[in-house]
Parts: sequence; C-alpha cells; structure tokens
Amino acid sequence: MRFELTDDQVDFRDAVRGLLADRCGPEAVRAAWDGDGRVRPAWDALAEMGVLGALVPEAAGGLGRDDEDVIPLLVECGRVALPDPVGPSAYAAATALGSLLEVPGAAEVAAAWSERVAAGDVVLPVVDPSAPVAGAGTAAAILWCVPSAAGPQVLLADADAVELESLDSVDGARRPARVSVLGGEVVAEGDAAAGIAAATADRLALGAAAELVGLSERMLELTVGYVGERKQFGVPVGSFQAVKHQLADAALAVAFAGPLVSMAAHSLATGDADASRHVSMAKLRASTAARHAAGAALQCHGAIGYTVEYDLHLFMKRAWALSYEHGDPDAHRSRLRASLGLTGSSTN
Amino acid sequence: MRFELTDDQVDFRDAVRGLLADRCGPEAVRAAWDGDGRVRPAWDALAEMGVLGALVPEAAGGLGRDDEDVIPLLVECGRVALPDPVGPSAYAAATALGSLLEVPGAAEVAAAWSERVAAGDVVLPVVDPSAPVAGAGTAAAILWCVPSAAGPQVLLADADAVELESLDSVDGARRPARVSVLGGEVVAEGDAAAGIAAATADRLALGAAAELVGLSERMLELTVGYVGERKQFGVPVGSFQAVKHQLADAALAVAFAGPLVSMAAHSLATGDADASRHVSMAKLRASTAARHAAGAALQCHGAIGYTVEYDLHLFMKRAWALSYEHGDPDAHRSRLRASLGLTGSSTN
Amino acid sequence: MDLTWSDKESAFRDECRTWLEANVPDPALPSGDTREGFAAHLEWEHRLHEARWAVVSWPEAYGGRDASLWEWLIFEEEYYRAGAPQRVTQNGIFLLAPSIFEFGTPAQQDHYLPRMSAAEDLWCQGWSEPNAGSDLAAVSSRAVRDDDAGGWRLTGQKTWTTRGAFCTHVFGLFRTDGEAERHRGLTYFLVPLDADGVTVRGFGRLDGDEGFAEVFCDDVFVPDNPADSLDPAEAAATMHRGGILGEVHQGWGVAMATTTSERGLTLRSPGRFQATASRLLDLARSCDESGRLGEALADRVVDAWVDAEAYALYTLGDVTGIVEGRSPGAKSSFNKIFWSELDVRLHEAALDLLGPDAELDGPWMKGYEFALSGPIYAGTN
Amino acid sequence: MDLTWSDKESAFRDECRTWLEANVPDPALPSGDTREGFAAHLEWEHRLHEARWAVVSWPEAYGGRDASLWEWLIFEEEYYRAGAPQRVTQNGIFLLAPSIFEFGTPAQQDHYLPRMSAAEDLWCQGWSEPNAGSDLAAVSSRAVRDDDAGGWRLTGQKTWTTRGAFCTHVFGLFRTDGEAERHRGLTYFLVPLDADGVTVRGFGRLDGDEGFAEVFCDDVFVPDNPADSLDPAEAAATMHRGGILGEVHQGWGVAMATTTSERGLTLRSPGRFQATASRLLDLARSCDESGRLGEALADRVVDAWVDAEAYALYTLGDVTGIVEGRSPGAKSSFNKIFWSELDVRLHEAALDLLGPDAELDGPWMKGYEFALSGPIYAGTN
Repeated sequence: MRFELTDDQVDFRDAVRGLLADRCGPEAVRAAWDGDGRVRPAWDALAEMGVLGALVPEAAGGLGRDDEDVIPLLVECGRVALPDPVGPSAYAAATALGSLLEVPGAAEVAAAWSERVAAGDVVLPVVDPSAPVAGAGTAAAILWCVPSAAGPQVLLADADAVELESLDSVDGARRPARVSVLGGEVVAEGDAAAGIAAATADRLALGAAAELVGLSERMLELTVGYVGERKQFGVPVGSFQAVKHQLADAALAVAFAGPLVSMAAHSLATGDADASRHVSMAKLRASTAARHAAGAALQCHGAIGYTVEYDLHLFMKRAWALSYEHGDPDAHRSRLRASLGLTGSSTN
Repeated sequence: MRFELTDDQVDFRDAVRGLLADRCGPEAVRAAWDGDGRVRPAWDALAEMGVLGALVPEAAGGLGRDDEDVIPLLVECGRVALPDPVGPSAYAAATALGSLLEVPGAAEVAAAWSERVAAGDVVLPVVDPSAPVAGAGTAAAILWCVPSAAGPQVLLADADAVELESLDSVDGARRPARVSVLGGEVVAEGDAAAGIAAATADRLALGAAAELVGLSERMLELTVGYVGERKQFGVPVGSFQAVKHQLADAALAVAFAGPLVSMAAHSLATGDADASRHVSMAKLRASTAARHAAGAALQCHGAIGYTVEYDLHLFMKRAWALSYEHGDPDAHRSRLRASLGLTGSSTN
Repeated sequence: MDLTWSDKESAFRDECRTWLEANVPDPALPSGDTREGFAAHLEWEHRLHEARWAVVSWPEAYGGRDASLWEWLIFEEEYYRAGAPQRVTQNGIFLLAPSIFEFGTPAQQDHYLPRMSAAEDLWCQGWSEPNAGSDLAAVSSRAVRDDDAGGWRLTGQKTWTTRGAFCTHVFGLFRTDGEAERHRGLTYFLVPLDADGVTVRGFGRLDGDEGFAEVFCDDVFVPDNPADSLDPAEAAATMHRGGILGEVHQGWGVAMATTTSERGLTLRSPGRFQATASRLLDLARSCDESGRLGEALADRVVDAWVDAEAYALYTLGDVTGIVEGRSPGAKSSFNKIFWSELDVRLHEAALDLLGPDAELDGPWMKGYEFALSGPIYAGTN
Repeated sequence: MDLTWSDKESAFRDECRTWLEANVPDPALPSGDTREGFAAHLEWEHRLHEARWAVVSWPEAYGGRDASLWEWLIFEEEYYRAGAPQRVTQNGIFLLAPSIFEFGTPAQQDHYLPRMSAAEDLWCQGWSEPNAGSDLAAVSSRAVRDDDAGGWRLTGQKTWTTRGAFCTHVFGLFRTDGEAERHRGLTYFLVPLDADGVTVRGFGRLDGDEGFAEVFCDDVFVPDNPADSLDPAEAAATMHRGGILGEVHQGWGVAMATTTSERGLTLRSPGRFQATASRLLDLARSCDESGRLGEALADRVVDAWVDAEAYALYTLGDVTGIVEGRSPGAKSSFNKIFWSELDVRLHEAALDLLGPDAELDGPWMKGYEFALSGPIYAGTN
C-alpha cells in the first residue's frame, strides 16, 4: 500500500514544472489571449522533453507512460494556466490512438498520428458534438468519438474535413469552436468504438480535473501572497479572521480533491472496473473546489482581483471554463447517482 | 401599499408576547418534557385572551380574525418554544372548522367544535397519515383530511375513535404519534373536502414557518447575549470576526424569511390565487433559516450549547423538528418547481 | 397590510411602462463601460432626462417628478422589466446626490443637481486609493491650503473609479489636516476632471471592459465655495472649477452618509433582481422543454427565484418603515449583503443551466462577472 | 502508487473480521454515555483486550500487537464496518496515551499503559474549565507545592469531561506558577478520581445522555513521580495516587502534543465515515425503491458519500507520508476540520431522507447530535 507518486513520477513532474516556470509565465498566457491561444515555446519544449508523447507506446516513438505518470503533469499545466491542449491531445487523444493500434485496420493510421501527436501536432477528441471545443482552430485532426445512426464509431478527420463555428470564451486564450466533421476515416466501430469513446470521455474529464487542481493551488498561492503583503486598517489583510477562514475553507476543498484525481488516474491506469466512477468523483470535486478557490481568491483580493491587469483573472476564468467542460458538477453527480444505484426519480 | 402589521395587530401580538413571557419561560418548557408536553398555564391564558378562538367566527364565539392577525402570534409562540398546538389547533383546525360552517350538513358539528377549540380543546388536523403528529395524545378530536378510496373527504373523529402509535422525538415536549382513525363523522366530501384539505395543509405549513421564525430569532438573541458576555483569550467571544460573520449570516437568513411568512399570511387571508406558492416559499425559507440559525448558535456557543442544562437545546430541537414537519425544504421546493412550471425531469 | 397600489401610483406605472415600451433601445446598447457604449448610453440618458425619467424622486426644479419612494420603486421595477439600459450616471445620482441634498449649500444644489440629472456633469467616485482599498479612513491623497488663491491644491491618486475614463467629474476625500488621525482631517472635494493637473488612465476590468480608471491629481487647484453674496454668474464660474461638500475636515461624516446610501436602499431596487430572476426562469423553462433540466438544478433556480422575491418583500417593509419615519437602523446593511449574494446566485444558476456553453461570452457570463463585483465594492461583505 | 495489501495485511484483516463477526454484540449495546450502557461497554472493552484488539498498534507488552499504521487502519475499517460498539476508552487511548508514550517515564509507561489497555484505568480528559472553554492557556485551576508531603495540592474545576461520571482517572493542566503568563507555568497532572477532595458531577448532553461531567478538585494531593531508584512496588503505589506527565511547568508542550493527536490522524480513522456513508447509501436506496428519493436529495447523498471516499484517500496519503517519515505539517488540522464537517453532512443527508420522521429519536438523529459535537470539541473549526 502506497498512495503517493513514485520518485520517478516526482522527477518527471518537477522537470515539467521547471520547464513551464521558464516558458509559461502570466505574460505568456496574456500573449496567448492576443495571439492564437497557444504558448508555443512551452508546447515545443514539452514535445522535446517527450511529454506530448508520454502516452504514446514506445514502439510508436513515445515514452509508453500511463495515466498515473501524466496526470501530475496536467496539474502543472493547470498551475501555470497553459492554454495549450496537453490534456485533450497528448493525454486523451494519445491514449485513444494507442488503443486504436490494437484495432484491426486502424493500426497504421493510429501509429502515424501517434507519432505526430508526440511531435507536437494537435489531435482533439470530440465526444459531445454540442459542446464547444477549446483550441479547435489549431488542431491538425479531430478524433470524432460520436455514435453515428448505425452505431458507435470513431472517425479520424483531418483539419480540412472539419467545419468550425468559432465562439468567444470568457477566457481569451481558449478559442472554442463548435465542431462538425464533413468526412474522415472510420477507425473503429462497434464495441471497440464504444469503449474508446467512453475511455476518451473519462480522460478528457480527468485531464480537466487535474488542470483544475493546479489552477486552484495557484489561485490560493496568489491569494495567500497578496493578503500577506497587502495592508488594511494598519495590519496585513491576511490577519483578518474572515479572510483566513475563507482561505482555509477553500484550501480544504482543494486538498481533498487532489487524492480523488490521483485515485482516478490509478484506476484508469490499472483498468479498475470502477474507473469511470472515480473519474466522476475527481471531476466533480475538482470543479467544485476550483470554484470555491476562485470565489475565495476574488473575495480576499478585493477590487484588484476584479481587474485584468492583475494575474488572478487568467487563472480564475480558466477555472470557470474547465469546471463546466467535460461534465459539469451536475453531470458528474448524475453519473455517480447511476453508478451508486440511485435513480432519484421521485419528484415528490 | 403598506407592508407592515397594523397598530391593532401589533397590540395583539404584544399582549400575547407579554402573556407568554410570564407563563412560558424555559423552565416551563423543561417541565413540559417531564409532563405531557403541554404548558397549561400559557394555554389556558391564551384561551382566556381569545387567542385560541381568534380564527373562530364571531357568530361561533370567536374573534373572527384572519391569518394576518394570527401569524405574528405564532411567531411569538415560537420565540418561547411553547410546545402546545396553537398553530395546528387554533389556527389550522379552527380555520378548517370555519370553512365547514359553510358546508351543508356540517355546520352544526363545526360550530360545536369551533366553540370547543376557542375554549381550549385541541383539534389536530391530519393531512399526511404517514407523518407523525405532535401532541396527538392530548387531542380531543382529529380532523382527518385524508382522501378515502372514494375520493376527497374530511372526517371529524373524537379521541375515542382514534388510534395512536406513540413515538419519541428528539424534542421531549413534542410527543409525536402516528395517527389512524377508526371511525368519525364525514363532514365534507368532494371539492369542498379537497379545498379544506389543501388549505389546512397550507396553514399547518405556514404555522410551522411562523414558529420557526420566532425560534430562530430567539436562538440568535441567546447567542448574541452569550458571545457578548463570554470571554476567551481575554476578550468577548463575540468580538471574533468568525463569530460575528456566522451570526450575521444566520441573522440575514432569518431577516429575509420573515417577509415571506407575512406575505403568505396576507395571501391566505385575501384568498390570493398564489397563496399556496407563497406558503411554500415561506416554509422553505423559514426551515432553512432556522437550521442556519441553530447551526450558528451551536457553533458560537461551543460546548455549553451541547448540554441539556443550558436552554439553547430547547429551541434548537424544536427548530429541527419543525423544519421537517409539514413539508421539509425538499418537499416545498418540489411544490415550487411545479408552481413555476419546471418539471426538472431530466436526469442527465 | 395593504398590498394594493393607489390610482395615482397605478397611473404612474402605466405612464412609465408606456414610455419605456416606446423608447427602450432595441437591440440593447453595447456595454456602457466601453468608450463607444458610453456614448450611446449618454444619448439614452439625455432622452431619459428630456422625458423627466432620469431622477423621478428629485424635485421638479432639478429635473425630477417629486415621486414618492413607492413611485420610485415602481419606476425601477418597470425600468428593469423593460430591459432598459444600465444607468451610466448612477454613481452621481445614487452616491453623490444624496450627500449634496444633505450637505450641499443651496448654491451647490442649484448648480450641480440639474447638471447631474441632465447628464451634463458625469460623476465618478474617488473612494479607493492604491493603498487604502475599501478602508476609506486610510486615504493618503492630500489637499494643501492655498490662501492666496483662495482654495486648495490636491495631490494624490484615486483608483477603481468606475467609468472614470468617460466621466467629467470626480468626488472623493482628501486629507486636509496631515496631523489628524485616520477619520479626522479629511475633506470631501468635488473636482472637474478637466482641471489642470488631473490625469485619468482607464484600465481593464474583469469582464474586459475599460470600466475602471485611475485618477491622478498633481497640484490640482480647487477653489473655496463661493460666498453667498457672490454674483450668481461668478458663483457658477467658481463652482465649475470644483468645490467642497460639507465643512473642511468634516469629509468623513459626509462620506459615511454617502456610503450608507450605497449600502442601503437606494442603490439596488428589487426590480433589477426580479427581472434577472424572471429571465432565469425563462432560461430554465427552455432547458426543461428540451429535456436538459434536472431536478437538482431546477431546485437551485427555485432557491434563487425565491430569494429575489424575498428581497422584494423585504424592501417593501423597509420602504414602509422609511415612509412612516422609522429608520432601518442596523439592518440597513442587510440589504446590500443580501442583494449582492443573491445576484451572484442568480447568475450561477443560469451558468449551470448553460453547462458547457457557460464559458461563452454571453449576457449571463457578463452579468456573472458584474455580479461578482457586488460583494467587493462598497466594502466586502 | 500501489493500492494492494500485502499478504500479512490481508491475513490481519481476515483475522480481525472473523473475530469481529463472532464477537460484536447483537443487538447493539445501549449508549456508552449512560450508566447502564457504560457497564456493558466495559465488558466489551475487556473482551477486546483479552483478544488483544484493544490497542492493536501498541507494543505487545502493553496489550497490543505492534501493528503497523496500515494494520491499524485495517482494524478500524473492519471495526466500523462490523458496527462494533463505540470505544468508551478512547479518550485515554487516543488523547492521553500518545503523550505517555512521548513524555512518560519508563515506570509511568509500564504502570499506566497496560492498565489503560485492559480498561482497568478509565481516563477522562480535563481540558476545559468553566471560564476557559477551548482556550487551554486560560486554565485557572492551580496546584500548590507541598514540599513536606512531596507533591502538589490541586484545586479547581474542570468541565465537559466526556463520560467523566463513569471514569476512574482524569488528566489535565493545572497552573503551578501563578506568576507566569497563560501558556507558561502549567503542569500536566494525572489524577485518580477516587482521591480525597475530588468530586464528580455528571450532567446532560444534547442527546440526553449523562455523558458530560464536571470534576471539582479541592486540595487534592498528587505525589511527585517516584524516583527511578524506588522499589517497583512502592513506585506503583505512588503512581496509583497520580503523578505528573513531563516536566513541572512544561504541561503546555505536553498538552499541545496531545491536542495534535486529537486533531490529527489518530482520533478519526476513515472507517467510521465510510461505514456511515455506506449506511446512508442503504437508506437512500430503500427510499428510492419506495419512490421517495428525489434527484436533489440523491445528489446530496452522492456528495456526502464522495467526501467520505475523499477522506479515506486523503488519509491513505497521510499514512503513506507518516510511514515514510514525512510530517503532515500544517495540513494535519485539515483532517479534523474535514471529518467533523463530513460527519455532519452525512447525518444531515440521512435526516433529509427520513423527512417527517427525522425528528424521531433513532440512530440517525442520535448520530447527528453526536456529529454536531465534532466541530466543537478539540477546538472549533
């Protein structure tokens, strides 16, 4: 029994943390708002370090890692509010492509795309065609995990076979779009497709949960720093009991969300039968904790938190968006009700 | 436009407040725990003052008042945690008996029971046979507003035609029992019965809501008094920001529940088409505010609030019980959903 | 209890509703916190003023209708129900005007109030300073006496002044007695933003609009209030250059009266929240029709809607008390805490209804960001 | 990450489960906080001790099994899953024993610990005083030096001592240096309740049980700790009359170590909350089957259940850290805040499921009242 990262996982995470600290400061995220929603220096360095291919099998040129190894890295991406699609492309899509390597007829295209993902091309999975997809404009391909009239299927659609309806997000670095595919190659059908779609939905949700944990930690750190320095009525704001209380409450929510995220990663990595339940638990609590942290951060900052010249909003807006993406709290509670055998169908 | 008690209503309320202050102190409520769950001196004085017959038409020996006049008195009953069934008998049942005066064939028996209610006999309405009825053991009659297989009906059953299954409540003065009727006189059927049952359910709920407002105010007063006197770390407990914050939050909830209770009383008195909706709003917010007040009171008191030798628990346990009685928050939210045209039937 | 409106009040409501139906801009104006939007809002303010709807509760001489508090409530209810534009003049009308009515000289009232109601003078508040935040008493901007010129010279920095970049005047506290402690020795100044030495720098708010500004004062001259005996034209010319509200060194008391009005009834009439609750209900019903409304979420909609109603009823009680001469007392701050949290809950419920689309830059997300400022400005809850 | 149990740990779990299945009283015992219930619980404690389940993590010499922290977690999980009785010895085992292990002399350890694990000595805590509450440093009970008799004379009043009316010993702080400020000059005393001058008065707790007591000390003599050289029998006789834990005047440090253990891992293993969550789920399912479970309420059940799981996982991380020699640090108080609020939420959800029957004096209402004490004792959250 050991509920903790291995030394190797810690080293990997620390390396990524260092990389991101150098290449994805708040000014880089601001620049992404004005640019194409990407922080290329960080992305390219992640590709070079092997992070984007971490889940690609070694045979296909990747590191052959698993969910447990990668989820801590997504927490780091959250901490710096890296807008680039590490979770959707290098985690969810890469894992799905890895599964496709086993699907007869799909192995070749899956291997080719796995290599491209590891090299830094973006592949974005779509599991719910009605939901906006962040960063869709920079995707080289869409992995369309949406059942057709004929049953479950997975399509791989090149960017030129994809139609985008661009939308504005409150988070200027996200660049969401509604996506539809006009063509593409069928790479899985039937049970295989259904399995890949479900697993991909889980990994999209868990990736967002991990980013939310990182965002939450960062918002709390910013706030603790601010209230420690900032003075009002002659003493640091942080010495007010009400401020301490709000921060402690939020820190508690975040501290107890983290282990759920780790557990879900472990379950996905080990093929636990309850993995989907664990993912819902993780995404539910990561979303509620992040909203809690955002609220406490804004309250404790006062008016300065309400300005775009201060950094807090970069993290807060990302947290809002991710808390709704890939299953908002209501959606995951609903999955959990079903998983725990509660219908809740009475409306008396 | 005037959203406030009339001078006359204020005088009536103040008179009842004085009466109860003299006759229903905490020691009297404690004695009710050991006795039959009644505070007879207060009850008898209320009968003498006319309060128990306030809603009985003047022709039947009462004061002929309405909901607006009586609801402030029930707030006072809540303030002192009077366990006697003023709300169920002298408000809900008395009003129902008043309606029965108009029902062909029921007028005589309704007039007789109206007089008895005004004189201090207890008539308890039952609208939900599965729910325990507080104080059922001291009832002279049960007003059974439960549809039969043949349709809506209202029965008036003497105590000797009633079977009680006694239960223990967390509040030792409540003496609940599950009630079933073995006989009794049918006093209304069809639409008349359905109307009386619905109106009686509303008045039971609103009476409980009024008591909850009084209980909440009292719990907050006790707490403000306690934290103002009690010292810790060399200063009054009440000077701690966290304590102030908790109390202010609870006081806010209580302050905004009161107007909903007044509004519902006005709507019932004037026959407003939205009266049932207003009752649900009032009971919902009175219940949640009372729980909020109880929680804040217990937290701010610390260990002393956790003892039965201190008075807080008398009010807190009543508040718990009433918050569930005659529609808990979920039940009233459900009524409100329907009233506002929301099915909420998706479980996605 | 009497919840009926008099014939006069009903007629007032009808007049108001009719005018709003005919005049409320459709489509809605762009945000008044952007430069283009502000110009459009200014036009709207002028139209309101011409039809005497700008300040219904003020005396007719100042552009009002001498409306009762009840009529004011009716106006606000209709205004929000009609989806009429946000009032870009509100900081002057709601925060400064009550103080001018209470502390201003007759000359100041005659000079400033008509110009304010006509949206000729556009006032922003200068409460916060970089190192004072919502702690008004920590003000460090100072005013030094200039006896020769007959006035004061102001130096310092004000920040978080809403729409400051588009306004013409600022009101705020300056320290006139450097020796006095905190609350004392502060004076309430009225300053035109085109005075020599004033620099205004707009900056970005959470919702992306340039709605905040910093106001820098560098040796800005503000004359003493004109003597009563002064020729009216000369007095007006003096007041054009600014002035002092209340007595010198007594600014704290004046500011507190203003702050009370910010926290109290006048700033947030229930109509705004009932209108939001009603839009929330519409959104919930449309989700329900398309089978996307779960019971738990419906309950949150119900809770927020109930609270908006509770706020409206609470206000009716407050207004009854004020009309009958009872002071709301310590509970006046309840209002502000309740509405600011209510506004957040209403918008949160709406965003939850939108689900994956919540992040999109629509009216609910905009409104949410605005609502979040409620618990912050005018002091944190 | 490795979430598998070793063969040894699995065998430990099996042994534990088998014994509990065969021995847990059915029907459940009456509350241990009443006089009759306490006697029944004492019998249970003796049976636990005989089978060496009373203090699994202690050394065998003191009645334990030298169990690892993981095994302790397993034991607790099985204990609560089996619905075994509340431990009436817990205040000694969880609050005092860690301090004896850390600060006690070898003689004290050999004397007190086996008697504690055998439920011969029954310890209650004497932390609170009528005018100190949870502010330990405000203690005003005092101990005066009696050099002639070789010990101290204790006078003062302790209150809120859980099950004090049924226990045999109390531990607590007394002021040995009246001049020293607050934290200083306090000494940690061990006092038998049958000593001359001790009076114990039980009084009622919220749930109606006589679970609290006041302990009055009126010139109670407690001897100095026996010298190492003393004959063991004589030393035991001295220790029977009480003693001092740690150094004189250093009681604050000793007490803080104990308080940390109260707030930290040892007091509330996740098994208790997971067992409650599992019963909550059963209740919810039965409501669901009879068509009385709405979605909103089901969601609150889900939320509480998820939090019980989160608490269990958080604890696994804590234990991993402790086992590997990392200190939980500032986060050790997180545990206590989280479980105490979790326990309230679990019971609130259950009461909501019961609806009109919630007020009835059943296990959930009892459990709710008990849960409410969580955020109160050991300091408010």
